[in-house]
Amino acid sequence: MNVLAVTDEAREKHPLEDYLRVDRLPHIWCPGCGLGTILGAFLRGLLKSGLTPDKVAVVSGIGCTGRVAGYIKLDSFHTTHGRAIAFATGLKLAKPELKVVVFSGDGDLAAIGGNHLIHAGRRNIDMTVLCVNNFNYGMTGGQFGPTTPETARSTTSRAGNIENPFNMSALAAASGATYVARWTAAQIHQMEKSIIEALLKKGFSFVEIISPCPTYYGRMNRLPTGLDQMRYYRSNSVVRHGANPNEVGAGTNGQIVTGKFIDIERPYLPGPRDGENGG
Amino acid sequence: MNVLAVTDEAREKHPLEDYLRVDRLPHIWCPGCGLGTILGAFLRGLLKSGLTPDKVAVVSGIGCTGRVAGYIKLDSFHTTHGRAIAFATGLKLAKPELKVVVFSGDGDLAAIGGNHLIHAGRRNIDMTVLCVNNFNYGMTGGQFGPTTPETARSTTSRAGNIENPFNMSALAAASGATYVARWTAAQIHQMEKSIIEALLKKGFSFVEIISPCPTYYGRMNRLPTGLDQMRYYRSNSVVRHGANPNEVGAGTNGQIVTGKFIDIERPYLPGPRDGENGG
Amino acid sequence: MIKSKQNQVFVMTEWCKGCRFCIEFCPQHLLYESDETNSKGYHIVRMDDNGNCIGCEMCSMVCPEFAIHVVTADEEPEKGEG
Amino acid sequence: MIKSKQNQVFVMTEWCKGCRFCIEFCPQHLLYESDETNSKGYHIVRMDDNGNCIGCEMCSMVCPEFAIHVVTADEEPEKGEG
Amino acid sequence: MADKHEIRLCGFGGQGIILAGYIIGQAAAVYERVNAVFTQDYGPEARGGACRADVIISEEPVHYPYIDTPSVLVIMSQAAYDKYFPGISDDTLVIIDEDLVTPSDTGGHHVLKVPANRLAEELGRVTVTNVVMLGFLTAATDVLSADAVKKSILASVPEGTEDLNLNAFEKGFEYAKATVS
Amino acid sequence: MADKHEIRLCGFGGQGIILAGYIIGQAAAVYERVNAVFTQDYGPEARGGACRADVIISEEPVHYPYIDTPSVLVIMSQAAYDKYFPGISDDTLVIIDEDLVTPSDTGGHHVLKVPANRLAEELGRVTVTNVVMLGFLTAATDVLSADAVKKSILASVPEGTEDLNLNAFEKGFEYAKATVS
Amino acid sequence: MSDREHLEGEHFMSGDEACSEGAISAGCRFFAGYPITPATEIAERMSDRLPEVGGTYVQMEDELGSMAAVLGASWGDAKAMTATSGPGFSLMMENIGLGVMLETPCVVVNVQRAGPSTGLPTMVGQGDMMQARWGSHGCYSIIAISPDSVQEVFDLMIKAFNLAERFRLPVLVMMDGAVGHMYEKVVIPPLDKIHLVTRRRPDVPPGEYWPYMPDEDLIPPMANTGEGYRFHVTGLTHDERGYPAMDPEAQDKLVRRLVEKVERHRDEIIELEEDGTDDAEVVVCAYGITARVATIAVERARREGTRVGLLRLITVWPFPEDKIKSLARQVKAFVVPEINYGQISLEVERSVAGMARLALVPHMGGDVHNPATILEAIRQVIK
Amino acid sequence: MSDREHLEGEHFMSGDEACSEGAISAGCRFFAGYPITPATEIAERMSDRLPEVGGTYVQMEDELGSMAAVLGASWGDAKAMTATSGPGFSLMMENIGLGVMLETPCVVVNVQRAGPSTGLPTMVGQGDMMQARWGSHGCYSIIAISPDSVQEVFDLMIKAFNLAERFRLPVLVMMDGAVGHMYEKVVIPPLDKIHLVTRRRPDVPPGEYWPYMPDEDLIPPMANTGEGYRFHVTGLTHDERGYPAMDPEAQDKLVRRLVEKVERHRDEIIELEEDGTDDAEVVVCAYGITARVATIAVERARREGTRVGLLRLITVWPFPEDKIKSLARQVKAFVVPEINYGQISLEVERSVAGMARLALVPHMGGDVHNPATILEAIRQVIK
Ligand SMILES: Cc1ncc(C[n+]2csc(CCOP(=O)(O)OP(=O)(O)O)c2C)c(N)n1
Ligand SMILES: Cc1ncc(C[n+]2csc(CCOP(=O)(O)OP(=O)(O)O)c2C)c(N)n1
Ligand code: SF4
Ligand code: SF4
Ligand code: SF4
Ligand code: SF4
Ligand code: SF4
Ligand code: SF4
Ligand SMILES: [Mg+2]
Ligand SMILES: [Mg+2]
Repeated sequence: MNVLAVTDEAREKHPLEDYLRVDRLPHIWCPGCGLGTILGAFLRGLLKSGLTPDKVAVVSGIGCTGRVAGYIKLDSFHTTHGRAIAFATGLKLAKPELKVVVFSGDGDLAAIGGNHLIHAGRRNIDMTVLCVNNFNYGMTGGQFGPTTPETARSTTSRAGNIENPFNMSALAAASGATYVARWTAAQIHQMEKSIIEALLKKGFSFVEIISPCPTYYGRMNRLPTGLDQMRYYRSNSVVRHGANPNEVGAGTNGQIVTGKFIDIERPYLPGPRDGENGG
Repeated sequence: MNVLAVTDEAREKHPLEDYLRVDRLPHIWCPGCGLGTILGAFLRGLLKSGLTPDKVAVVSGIGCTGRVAGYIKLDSFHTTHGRAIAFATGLKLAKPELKVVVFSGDGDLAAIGGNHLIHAGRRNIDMTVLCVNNFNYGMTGGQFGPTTPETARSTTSRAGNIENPFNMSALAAASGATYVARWTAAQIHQMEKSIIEALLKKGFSFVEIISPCPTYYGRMNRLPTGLDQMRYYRSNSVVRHGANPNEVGAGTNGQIVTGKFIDIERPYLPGPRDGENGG
Repeated sequence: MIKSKQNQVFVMTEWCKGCRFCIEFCPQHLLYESDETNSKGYHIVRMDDNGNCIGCEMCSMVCPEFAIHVVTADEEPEKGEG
Repeated sequence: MIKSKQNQVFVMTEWCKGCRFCIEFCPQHLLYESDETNSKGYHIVRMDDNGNCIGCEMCSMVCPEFAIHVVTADEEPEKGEG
Repeated sequence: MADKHEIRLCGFGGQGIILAGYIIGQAAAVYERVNAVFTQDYGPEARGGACRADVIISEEPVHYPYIDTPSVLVIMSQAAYDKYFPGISDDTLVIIDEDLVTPSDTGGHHVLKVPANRLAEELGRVTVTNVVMLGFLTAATDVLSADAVKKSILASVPEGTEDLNLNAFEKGFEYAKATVS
Repeated sequence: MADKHEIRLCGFGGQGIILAGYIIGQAAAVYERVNAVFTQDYGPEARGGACRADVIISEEPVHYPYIDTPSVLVIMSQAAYDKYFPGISDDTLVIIDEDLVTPSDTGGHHVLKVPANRLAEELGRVTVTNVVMLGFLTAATDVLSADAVKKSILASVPEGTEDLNLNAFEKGFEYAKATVS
Repeated sequence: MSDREHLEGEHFMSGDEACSEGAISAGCRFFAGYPITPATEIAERMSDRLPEVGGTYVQMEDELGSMAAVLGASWGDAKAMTATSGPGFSLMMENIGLGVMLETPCVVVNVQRAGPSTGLPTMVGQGDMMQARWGSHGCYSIIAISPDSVQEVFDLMIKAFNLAERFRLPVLVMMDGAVGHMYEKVVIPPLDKIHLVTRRRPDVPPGEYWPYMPDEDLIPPMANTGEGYRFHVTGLTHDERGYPAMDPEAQDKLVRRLVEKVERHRDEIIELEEDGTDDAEVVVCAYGITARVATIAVERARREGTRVGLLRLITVWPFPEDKIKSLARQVKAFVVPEINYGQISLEVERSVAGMARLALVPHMGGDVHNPATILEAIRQVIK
Repeated sequence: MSDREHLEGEHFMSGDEACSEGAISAGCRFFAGYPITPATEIAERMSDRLPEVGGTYVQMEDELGSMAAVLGASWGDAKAMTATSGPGFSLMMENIGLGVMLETPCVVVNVQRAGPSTGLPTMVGQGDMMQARWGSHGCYSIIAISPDSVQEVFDLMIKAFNLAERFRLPVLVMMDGAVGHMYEKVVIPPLDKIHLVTRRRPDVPPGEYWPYMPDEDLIPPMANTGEGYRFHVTGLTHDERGYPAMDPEAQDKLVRRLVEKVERHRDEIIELEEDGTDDAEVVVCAYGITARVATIAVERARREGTRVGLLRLITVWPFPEDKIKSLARQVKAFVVPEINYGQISLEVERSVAGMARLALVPHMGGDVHNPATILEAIRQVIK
């Protein structure tokens, strides 16, 4: 017989509790939003990575995803919309001993923040970027953005999006990222493993995580609950490690190719010598 | 016997004179700068393209290259640093009958303006971007920028650039441009021909033109005169149409692969239907 | 909390938002949405007492609310009180 | 301007900045840097009168200053004065 | 109709509170042609946070658009009850969804109760709870005519849901007629 | 040394005018330990545009850092001559590079001439014209000691060019000694 | 014209929605923007409405691009606008400056939320009022207006476009989140009852056209792109031909004109609302939602026997300093409530020039003032 | 320490160069920037110098990124700065606001050129003075200082870093292009003669540390990243724990403190220079290069027998209104020359509050005032 304990106050400690600002839970994310699931995967990955948590800093921009910084119990920065990577670049260059993680949304990183993304990739700054792609701007109420699939509906494209979307993994790779992977929030184990790899990578690592936003994207595109979206991702994703990211876009009208696409070595900044400067 | 007429006031009319603001010549560019050469190629290409010049608008950002807008006798806009493409996007969408050309520098388009470049490429906005790549920020005195080759010297990298440069043609292609070509300013005829093709392309066309900046880049990198640089480009460039732009970067320490890399069709904005709206 | 030598699954009822992810991802299909609601009106997830929980923690890993977690029999620490 | 039935190459002396591009690019090697300077001190380009200008206009196309251009014999318009 | 009504609807996000407020305001402003201001308040959550809709309806121009003490208070969650009930005056007409709110101590204040949520479920769509409540409110008060509210509903709900919503309105309306003296 | 000198050097970009101004200013401020302010003016061109260097040297603190009427005017291009010559006073000492400037009408004003460009060419490097001019200026005026200027030159020129520059200085210096009474 | 082109009649809508409808009635046919609370609803409605009226909605990658695109569109002959809130407004500043310099008609709406930085995104503020005036580098003048009701949002959008076209500059509509998210009735008049200003066009042939040769009123006619004028415009200091002119004289001429084309037309631009200021001993000066909150305090104070007037600033910039000065000669004191630490009140203070007392009623934002606070300030200031 | 680490001694350098050296002497070890005339030389020298002293120079892709990187670096325990001019300053505004909100010590140098927009890139202006105060959205206070000589640039950079660390905010050094490009002697004292302020650190263990719990002086100690404090900071309105707090009460508490931590320390912050103001009948109030130009006019006026004082603003923000007020009670008039259409003069006008006459001497920029114009204003104002 299993025991299901419905607890409230005198409860068992959740295994991630030391790394969560429990006093801020429940979080503000909608029922069925994938963000909490991804946050969990990050924390588990971090703990398994062997990195010293106190030497890990998390930087977020603005958006539903950007709120992760406020729930993670590490040094964490909730900055301005689009500038997380730039802020993180300064943080990392000034204090190379830190592991700096940027955790933010598709709009934050690819719309307003697109320039910093490509330049950090180009410079191969030693940081990890976790990008939650929910195919829209959740925080402001579900407008389309640069990752919204063509024809998809949103609160500013009620007749269907007429723009061609970015393939974020391909963009990161084209910019120079040395580790690029894509997963859906439904791929619990792979996502976690990939996060570990990204965290341990020296150089610019980028993990795109496709996530349900039932409140807006899902509701407007025939996947009205988070569960619908999770099911969709579960049944439509295939794993193809090493696939050319240019050839495998992501959307909600067909197969989603996931996997580790890129894992190469290139000189990164701050280089080992920079780390020693320590002025 | 040939006749060399040294003229001053009562001179023959230069064939491009109707399209130049002659009252502003001589221009401010340095002796040996490639910008005038490229501007000439653009004007000849424009005239040969068959487009109605009065329906062509040129938009520049800020930089030595950005000054072209002030010498071209067409409707021309000298905007802010980095925003030429965004400005041009508004102009084109509001008045689809115009042919809109963005003519600007590598820093303007790939440093501060990088985000608009990739998003215009993604949307496949029907415009032509002529990007003069002189491997540095000429206007502000020769600092390195995102196209400066690694180890190259500049006024802010006297010990050699430690950053990895962008391959602008590859970036434009990755973003979604449907026409991408690279030439050096020394390839007079090809450059002109490519400009014609780009002007006639429906969709986002991007022509990267590698140009001497003797005053800064050249002087600091062992090619002290414009002529040195022109010679270098002449003798080190090869033409490889259809080459994968990702595989052919550009710099001044080796072969420069030039040619038309991409020429494909994709839906563009404003689409034919948008042009008919005319509200 | 009921002490046991089996795997224990804990639900923070006030955190649960009834998204059903845990229900979907439990390989043993042990979880279900109950009629009970919490103070926000969400239907709280409950567990079928007769199934066989394998302690895989999928429910916990997928839960976006950190509202469910599992203490497997082997990791259950000794405690003074039941 | 000296009228002729041959190709004519015009140089705007005040615009020339002595970059030597035209010299380099002239396939006939007809052009050279003279000792003359213009008011800015640039050495003005000059042409070897004995060479054979083929009217290819490379000099004009490569000139970054719009300081040199070519009127080929066949396009020379009729004009009232020499 | 009295000179001025200050109606507050409160509950949590997703219950249609905001839409209900809008319908009331539109009914007054467009269909009754009196002055109306509708303001809202909600937290950072897109779903499930506390939420409030305030409508002031008045013959006179409404300068100050906020409600200090509501004349009508409609409560659709326990949290909202705890927060807003203490702020009422003796004259406030309080309406609660009895399925969602258990009034702890009303201090002797008379509270109208309607099982709006349940009535909506009976119609097969819990999402029309707000419209059931609107029907109840319309019947239980002299704020607006049923006609105006119905017009406003029709102008506000998605195409294809008109009948459902009118039924919901009627259900609430009838419930009030049957239970409120 | 007089109380205050206002030295203007003018020509076009690329002639080393700015560096010359810097060398004078540094010689005064660091090696003569008097007050000096050096300001510049140039057009939008990176090369070849009009350019001007003004140095004020004074025993007193220099509040107002600009020159209205120079006490010494060094002219290295015709355009600069046309622009700045008219602004001199009777007391202004005018020095021109006679190869680059043809003084049209000096209005009787005595003008010192030096073939700085040619002297530099004799040294094989036209780029040291400015330093030749500095040598001339130093000898022809009582503004600065040769020692201070030489120190300043050594502190300012690229490594490996020290001798060339000192030679250029001497050349100008000697030329002045030989020609200026 | 289809029904959807001009929504004549009575509507119950939010300030944000009325903003969009006002724009469309004003002839706006281009919107470039980037979503931001609490201005997003403007973009959303524009994305629905513009295609219906043959216009273009484009969602740019950020506010930098949005503002630049608006300028481009204006030169493409469209009445063009964007809408944003504080953080986006900050990002637009550089290109608002370009708009001023190129003399580009357009409208920028800022639905103010509480700052600084991300602040309280969903909650009201009025903290960007000085930024509206001074947010871009260099010296220039600007026009900013501030509506206090949903109907007025509609009306002022028409005014904003008219001012923009008339004076050739970006006009700032400084809404606040309270007005933007408030719903009221809007009466949209028939189109032929709406007065629209059209762009002044050159009346000289292309060859003779100088894009910055002003008429007597200091405003130069504006040519269309693509019609053969072959004009050049630049953000550099320029002469009347539009050519860069790198000298202090050109700077003096240009910048003075840019400032004075607004200052000289203050009377034409400035719109105020006065209630009981004639014989007032205290004047409450407010704008936007705060003006409505203040009415309660004013009423109550009057009931207490104080002669209180209300001066509502509809035009905030150029600041109506003459009006304040003339009132200052007459009244004992001014009370200035605003949802910030004190911004417009500084201008009031400057204009009052010691002639009357002044009570600031700052409020940091997130909600509106408690009217009692304003009342208390009225009481104190006349003590 | 190698010779190159601290360039003690006498040097002849430009304002821009002195800016870099001052920063390095102040302990600055991080520079993120993007080139722009006339501030580029600061970046250039920093790119040479920082590697010599074990610091980091990074050239970002734009000014948005530069400002964000500076904030990040400051949280990474570096004294950090950027330098720009008008257009870049406009782009930095959003993240200057974040710096204010996160209470992040850093220094932003603006070498002002003539605007608006691209304006006259190589030529002097003082047109960003109000933008320094009001350029970011929302309400906050800022510190801005303005040097008038190359030596003072050096000195004020040290002061700027000290103020930034002391008050935990971005300190703005509002140079002008004239001072930036002017060369003068700089005496760099030995390092041990330079007073440096270091960041106040928490004296509580990590578990008890609240990043925004202020000390009595309203300034909260600042923890280092990577040392186990596990703090959270956000640009949202927040409580003392750094947690988002979406309510007007938190807003009131936070924003008031952000403003008042500066205002309350005005006496500690404000630095002025007075010459002959004691018995003056006219005071010329100026800053930066204009203060030096004004000295000539002042001298000449004195020679004409007028009792003229010069008040030089070294600190521009917070504005020294008390000083102005006390002078206003004594003098007949103020003369305010500045290289803009009138910015700081508005603050002077406000502070004077009608107690004295005021003559603005605006100058649009590109060059400095003709001293005769200032002299004439002095003559007129006392007529
Ligand atoms: C400068 C600026 N512009 C706009 C906004 C409004 N805004 C907040 S979050 C957001 C988009 C969020 O989208 P994304 O990054 O995909 O995050 P999500 O909410 O989808 O997780 C926008 C536009 C802002 N805060 N700042
Ligand atoms: C916002 C802003 N930042 C910086 C500058 C200064 N600036 C002018 S041009 C330029 C770079 C020019 O480089 P590029 O685009 O490559 O043109 P080039 O001069 O090399 O042709 C910079 C940094 C500016 N004008 N505006
Ligand atoms: S709006 Fe979308 S992304 Fe944001 S919390 Fe809700 S479901 Fe998640
Ligand atoms: S600085 Fe370089 S790019 Fe600019 S004009 Fe001179 S040579 Fe050309
Ligand atoms: S631990 Fe695994 S088997 Fe047990 S309830 Fe959770 S998901 Fe089901
Ligand atoms: S996954 Fe979590 S929030 Fe969702 S139903 Fe299960 S316990 Fe509740
Ligand atoms: S036209 Fe051709 S051949 Fe003749 S001078 Fe020019 S380049 Fe030489
Ligand atoms: S190419 Fe033109 S500028 Fe260069 S030398 Fe020849 S004529 Fe002169
Ligand atoms: Mg998103
Ligand atoms: Mg360049």
